[in-house]
Amino acid sequence: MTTSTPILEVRGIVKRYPGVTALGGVSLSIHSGEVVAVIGENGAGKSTLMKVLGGIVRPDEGEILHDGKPVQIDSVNRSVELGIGFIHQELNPLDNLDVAGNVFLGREPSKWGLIDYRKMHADTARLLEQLALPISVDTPLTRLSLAQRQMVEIAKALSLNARVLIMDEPTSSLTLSETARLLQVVRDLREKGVGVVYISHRLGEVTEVADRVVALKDGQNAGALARDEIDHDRMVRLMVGRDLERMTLPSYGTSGDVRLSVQGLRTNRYPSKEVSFEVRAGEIFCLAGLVGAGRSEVVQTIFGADPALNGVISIDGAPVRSGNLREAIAAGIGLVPEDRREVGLLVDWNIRENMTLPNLRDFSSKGLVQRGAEEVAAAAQSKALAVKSPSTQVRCANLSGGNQQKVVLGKWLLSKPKLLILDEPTRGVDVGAKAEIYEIMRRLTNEGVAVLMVSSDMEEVLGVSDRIGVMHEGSLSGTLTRAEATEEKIMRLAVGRNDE
Amino acid sequence: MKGLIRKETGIFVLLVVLCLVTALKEPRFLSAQNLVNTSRLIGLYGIFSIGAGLVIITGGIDLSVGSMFALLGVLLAMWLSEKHWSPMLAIAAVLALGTALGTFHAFLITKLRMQPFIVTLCGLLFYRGMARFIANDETKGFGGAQGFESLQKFATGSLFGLPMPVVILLVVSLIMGVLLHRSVWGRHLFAAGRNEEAARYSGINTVRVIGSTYVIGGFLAAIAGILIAFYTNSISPSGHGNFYELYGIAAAVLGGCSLRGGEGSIVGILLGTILLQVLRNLVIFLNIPSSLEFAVIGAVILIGVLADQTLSRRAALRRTT
Amino acid sequence: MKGLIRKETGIFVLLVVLCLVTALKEPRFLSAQNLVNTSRLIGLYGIFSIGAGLVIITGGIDLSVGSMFALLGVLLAMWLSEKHWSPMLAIAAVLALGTALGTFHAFLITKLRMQPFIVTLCGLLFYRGMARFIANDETKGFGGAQGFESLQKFATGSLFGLPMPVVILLVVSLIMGVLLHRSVWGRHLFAAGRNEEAARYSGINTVRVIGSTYVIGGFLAAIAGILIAFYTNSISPSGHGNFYELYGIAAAVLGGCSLRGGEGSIVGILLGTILLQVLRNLVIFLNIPSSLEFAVIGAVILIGVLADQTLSRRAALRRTT
Amino acid sequence: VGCGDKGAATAEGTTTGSTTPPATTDNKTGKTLHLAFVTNNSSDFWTIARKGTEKADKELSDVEVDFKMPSDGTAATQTQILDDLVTKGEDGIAVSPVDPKNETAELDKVAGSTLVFTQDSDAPESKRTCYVGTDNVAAGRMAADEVKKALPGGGKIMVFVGKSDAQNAKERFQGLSDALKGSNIQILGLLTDDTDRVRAKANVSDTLVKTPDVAGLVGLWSYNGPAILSAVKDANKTGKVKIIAFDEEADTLAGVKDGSIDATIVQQPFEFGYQAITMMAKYLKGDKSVVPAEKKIIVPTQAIHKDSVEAFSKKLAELKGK
Ligand SMILES: Nc1ncnc2c1ncn2[C@@H]1O[C@H](COP(=O)(O)OP(=O)(O)OP(=O)(O)O)[C@@H](O)[C@H]1O
Ligand SMILES: Nc1ncnc2c1ncn2[C@@H]1O[C@H](COP(=O)(O)OP(=O)(O)OP(=O)(O)O)[C@@H](O)[C@H]1O
Ligand SMILES: O[C@@H]1[C@@H](O)[C@H](O)OC[C@H]1O
Ligand SMILES: [Mg+2]
Ligand SMILES: [Mg+2]
Repeated sequence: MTTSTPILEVRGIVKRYPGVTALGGVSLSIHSGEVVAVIGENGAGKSTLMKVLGGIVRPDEGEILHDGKPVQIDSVNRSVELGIGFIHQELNPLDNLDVAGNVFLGREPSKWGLIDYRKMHADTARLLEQLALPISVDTPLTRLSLAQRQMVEIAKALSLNARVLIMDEPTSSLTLSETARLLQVVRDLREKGVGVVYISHRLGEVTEVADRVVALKDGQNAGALARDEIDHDRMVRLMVGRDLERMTLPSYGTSGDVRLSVQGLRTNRYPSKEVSFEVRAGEIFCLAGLVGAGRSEVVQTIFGADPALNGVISIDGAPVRSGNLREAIAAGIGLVPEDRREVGLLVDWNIRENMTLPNLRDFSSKGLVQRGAEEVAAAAQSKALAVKSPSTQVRCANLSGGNQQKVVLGKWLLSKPKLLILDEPTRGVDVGAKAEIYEIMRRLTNEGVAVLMVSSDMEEVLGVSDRIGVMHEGSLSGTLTRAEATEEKIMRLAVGRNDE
Repeated sequence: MKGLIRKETGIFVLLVVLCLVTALKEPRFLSAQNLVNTSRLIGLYGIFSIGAGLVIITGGIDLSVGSMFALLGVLLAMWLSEKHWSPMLAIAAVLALGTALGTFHAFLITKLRMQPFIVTLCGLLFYRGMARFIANDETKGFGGAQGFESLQKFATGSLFGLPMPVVILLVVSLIMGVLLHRSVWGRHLFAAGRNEEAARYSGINTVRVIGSTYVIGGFLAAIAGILIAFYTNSISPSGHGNFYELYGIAAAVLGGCSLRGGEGSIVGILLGTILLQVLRNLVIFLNIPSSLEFAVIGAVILIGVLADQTLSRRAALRRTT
Repeated sequence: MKGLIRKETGIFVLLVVLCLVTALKEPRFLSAQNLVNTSRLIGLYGIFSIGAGLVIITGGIDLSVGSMFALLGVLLAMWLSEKHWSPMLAIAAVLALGTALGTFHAFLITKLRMQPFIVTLCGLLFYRGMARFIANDETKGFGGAQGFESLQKFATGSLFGLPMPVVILLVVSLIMGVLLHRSVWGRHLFAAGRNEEAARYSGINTVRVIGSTYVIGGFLAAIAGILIAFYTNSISPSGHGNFYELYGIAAAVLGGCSLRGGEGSIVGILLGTILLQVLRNLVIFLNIPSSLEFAVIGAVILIGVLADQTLSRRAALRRTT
Repeated sequence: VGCGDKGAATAEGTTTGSTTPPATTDNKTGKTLHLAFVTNNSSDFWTIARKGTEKADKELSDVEVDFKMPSDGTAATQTQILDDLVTKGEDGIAVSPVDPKNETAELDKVAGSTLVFTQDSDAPESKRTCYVGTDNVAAGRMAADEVKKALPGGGKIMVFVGKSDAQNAKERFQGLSDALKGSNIQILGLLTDDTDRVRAKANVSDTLVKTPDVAGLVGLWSYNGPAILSAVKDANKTGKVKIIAFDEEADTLAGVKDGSIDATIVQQPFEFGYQAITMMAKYLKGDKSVVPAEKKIIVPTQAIHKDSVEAFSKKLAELKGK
């Protein structure tokens, strides 16, 4: 164990919000050249603690020591001065700037107040190369997928040359190979003596990279694990307070009738490629692939959010008009999108209002909303999903990431779809909740619903799907049943090698 | 929701204080006659301010109402006094035209995806020009003309002691209040105004919802336009309704509608309208020189909003700590 | 960046077409004298439109410039013609006052977190009222007064054949262009305008960046105010500058500044200003009746923006397929 | 008959000026004269003036008239229009300056390249060649006389106008208050409405409530008459409060006819238009005698009462060509 003075140490941090104590006296220390993983259920207070270090949230009580000396971190700038870099859980990249502009935002290299574009571009290019991100530095952000944006955010944090780097769920929308690359970056940083705080709900990664694990529960320290104590079950026990079984679902043997059929679908993103597949009632079909393979594009097109260039989408044999969301919804399709803050939720609205939005008419009579009925349904749904919040009147912006995800899910469950599309359904969701979500998926399929899932989490892909379609650059490079599937096979297909 | 109620309390208190101060200095301020006069104006302005507010809740803006008043007013006067149309027909035509113009804005904004500011700015310019052209730059009015006295009486008269514009405003507020705050349409409107993409992903027909506010705005502008025309009794195409779009927007914003969309209430818009009219009225009753009228209105609004904000922030702080 | 250039191409083409058509019908449109006249107006309007544009890029709005022109103009005239201040002092005082008013707006908006619309609406009302009060509702001007002929000559004169307002506009555009598109400040401005919170999380002092645009806006309004005062030579406190805020905003929006913030360019604002002035000028040269002036301007803008949008959307489609 | 004969000498009280007979001499060179008529805003008043210019235009085959109205009534817009007209190559411009004192420099500049007449409002210090129009101070005095006649026992009056900083408003108010000085009539104040007719009417309504003993209401701009009348009617005070208006809006004339308005002071905008154009044409063709020595042609104003309104309306309808 390290005995030197930690670079950063917090003691007894308390942060209260109306009705919630997000942090109830948490302590944490970070040493040079160490990767500390902070784990905990959704809403445990991980992000809040990090925001305290980042100068975004001011604690009500507690002290912060920097190199052993007490400091106040009252602004983002102060935090940066202290050598703290931060990758936020909920990304807020500026889509009116390009990649380099985002990476160096707030710290543009300059001469006489004018931006030194040459240096900025060169430095950005270097970082992108380090992350093996094949995009050019002047790509407008609007043209990047969520995952690519996350990589840009990581590049930004790296450019800080921080002494302490906080990564709040950096891999939540990354696939295996990007994750592997990121973990390599983390190891390199550790070599260089950087202290890294690593927050993730993917416990596999944590096992791989962490030197120490600190668990939070309900805003309190719930225990710690040293390097050689770290394993999946111990972590789960610290977080949840009891044992949980591994999250795999029994594969569903028999399949029902074809629920969704996609024939010759061409999307805007990959206009020259066609995709065809079917999902049966009672089946969980998963689209796997690398970042940017076009999975989200395909499911958004099925949902009608984007128009298809070509192809036929039908539900129970009846074709659905392309590019028309409402018709898709009327045909029984629901989508839990990957970008929950932008399109999944109205983050300023409360849980009740969000959950009932798609099918408000079911809670209304003569065009007028029956608030009572609405409340009953929303409350029941949040209870069923174990959303952690005092009531359904809480603004979704004030919920932790995982709980927000449950609200989006609840919103579509309330509208009883025939085909539920889940794009990264457990992004940022804790182990306990993941298990619950998988249960729900299985319950749905047992009721005859078809589930189409996009996932970048290999454990999830292998543990939950009945069949797996792997995409590579806009086309399906292969389909595997659960029994056939292995990590290697999926990866081979994902990079476009189909050598059966 | 709580935020909204608090917002409205602030402006309500400001209003009460202003009225008390003025009434103390000049009791005639509260005379029946003045209440009738002022409430008539509140009726006229309130009707189109509600339209302005609805559009603002969608995150849009409507700059065209002032010019629409000129165009509709000129046409109404010409149809009635020069072409001698039947009052029913003329009114129906004005209402239809107002609604059609609103629908046209809705089409450009939601279907062709033009910016509301540009579309309605062009409306502001175009309708004003058309009004002047059609009227050949002459003032049109209802002067000594005949055949529509009962319509005129209706528009300028009273019902149960309430001036007709107030009666109409009450009806409009009631309907729009229920629609906005209780109906599915209203909920969808707030959703589309707050985050159009997210609303669309929830299956809301954002085109129809957002578009509908411009249509309603056009219809309400037509009603207000008719009442204002009969109130002034004459319509100078170049000046009639100038700046009214700003009054409507100001009433809505004062009443808590956010220009970023997704926020606002009918009660708030009404209070905003009342505040603006009371301020105008009070300048005269307090013997403030005409030249200072605007300065007083500007200063009171600023101080009022500031005080309101400070108070409510304090209250919020007290709640959290 | 590419998007911006496309946006500007559209309005540029529209401009060229309009000029060609007009010049063909009436060659005097391209006469040196007309170019000088029109460019002088472009100079006057361009200067404050840049201020309007900067504020819009932060997601704000400035409704107060028109009234500021009245207040500053009245004061300038009184200081020079009635109080006989030295021209230097008077100019310095006007510039300082304009900047101070801008700073006051900035303070209310960024520190007290009031809505830009409300703050500057109150400014619109208050400054107009102050102008009328100070001038005692009398028109002020530089009439036959003496002692500042050289200043007057400077403001209304030319440099290398270019009217002074154009020279100043060029200088302002150059400086603001570099600042907005090349400097760190400009970058932070775009960031704060698009997403204030994200900008703050990146360590940008959003209060200072956003506030600075109102300060610059106030300063530019003061410059424009001085030039406009000398251009009209007469300042009627109740009418001077009416609606100018709308011209500034319209120029910026036409030139591609989005009212949602985070988008815009100096070149665009300049093109927007030029378009508005050329339209006004062309109405006279094409012998279009006065009454149709607004209708023509409105229609051309609408059609132009629509065509531009349709074309660029087609181009975008072609690129992806 | 040259207009000069009429000249500044025309006394107050003359009946409506007869239109000057058409100029008979056609331009021998055959070159068309481009003449412009620029107003100070876009009110109705000017549509009557326009008929005058049109009449002149029709009569003179070699003259083409351009009629321009600065819609917002500001000096800025007017300056732009003047500059544009000069560039366009107008041979003569008759303008009603928004702000004569301060537009003098601009007028001088314009006069450097083309013939300039002022009409409706004069700019005596400028290099304009001649003024054709009303004496607004005298018109104000005329209104004062009417007030005195209507209120022999004296009383309080309120005055209404669009913008009190407009030249004609200033002069009329000045004439009115000068003439009432020392009389038993007290002016309570001057309320402005920025040409918004809703506010114009609200101002009157408010006044009637606030000062119930107000005895007279004077409207200085054309629409103030109808606004006053309609507010007074609403308050059921028709006849109890005396009204003096300006100009010839339809409602005003109707009010005079039924006795609810005591008098309205009218100008002769038709003459402004007709005379300005014909005289500029003559002047440009070499007949400098049209301009009198005083360089001023005062077109008289007239007070219209119940007894004269019928005839006046008929005349007006003829002029407007209806
Ligand atoms: N601004 C806020 N206002 C009110 N409550 C808040 C606010 N921010 C966080 N909370 C509450 O504080 C608690 C801790 O949230 P936090 O975001 O730190 O959780 P987390 O551990 O990061 O969870 P996740 O794994 O889901 O990201 C939650 O109950 C959340 O609802
Ligand atoms: N080059 C691009 N131009 C425009 N939009 C893009 C581009 N790349 C990605 N996007 C957008 O990002 C979204 C996700 O893209 P895509 O479907 O390719 O990702 P994916 O395979 O789901 O992988 P991931 O979401 O993990 O990146 C799509 O909606 C698409 O519109
Ligand atoms: O100058 C004009 C004035 O004489 C008349 O009374 O009203 C209209 C004005 O434009
Ligand atoms: Mg978190
Ligand atoms: Mg995806």
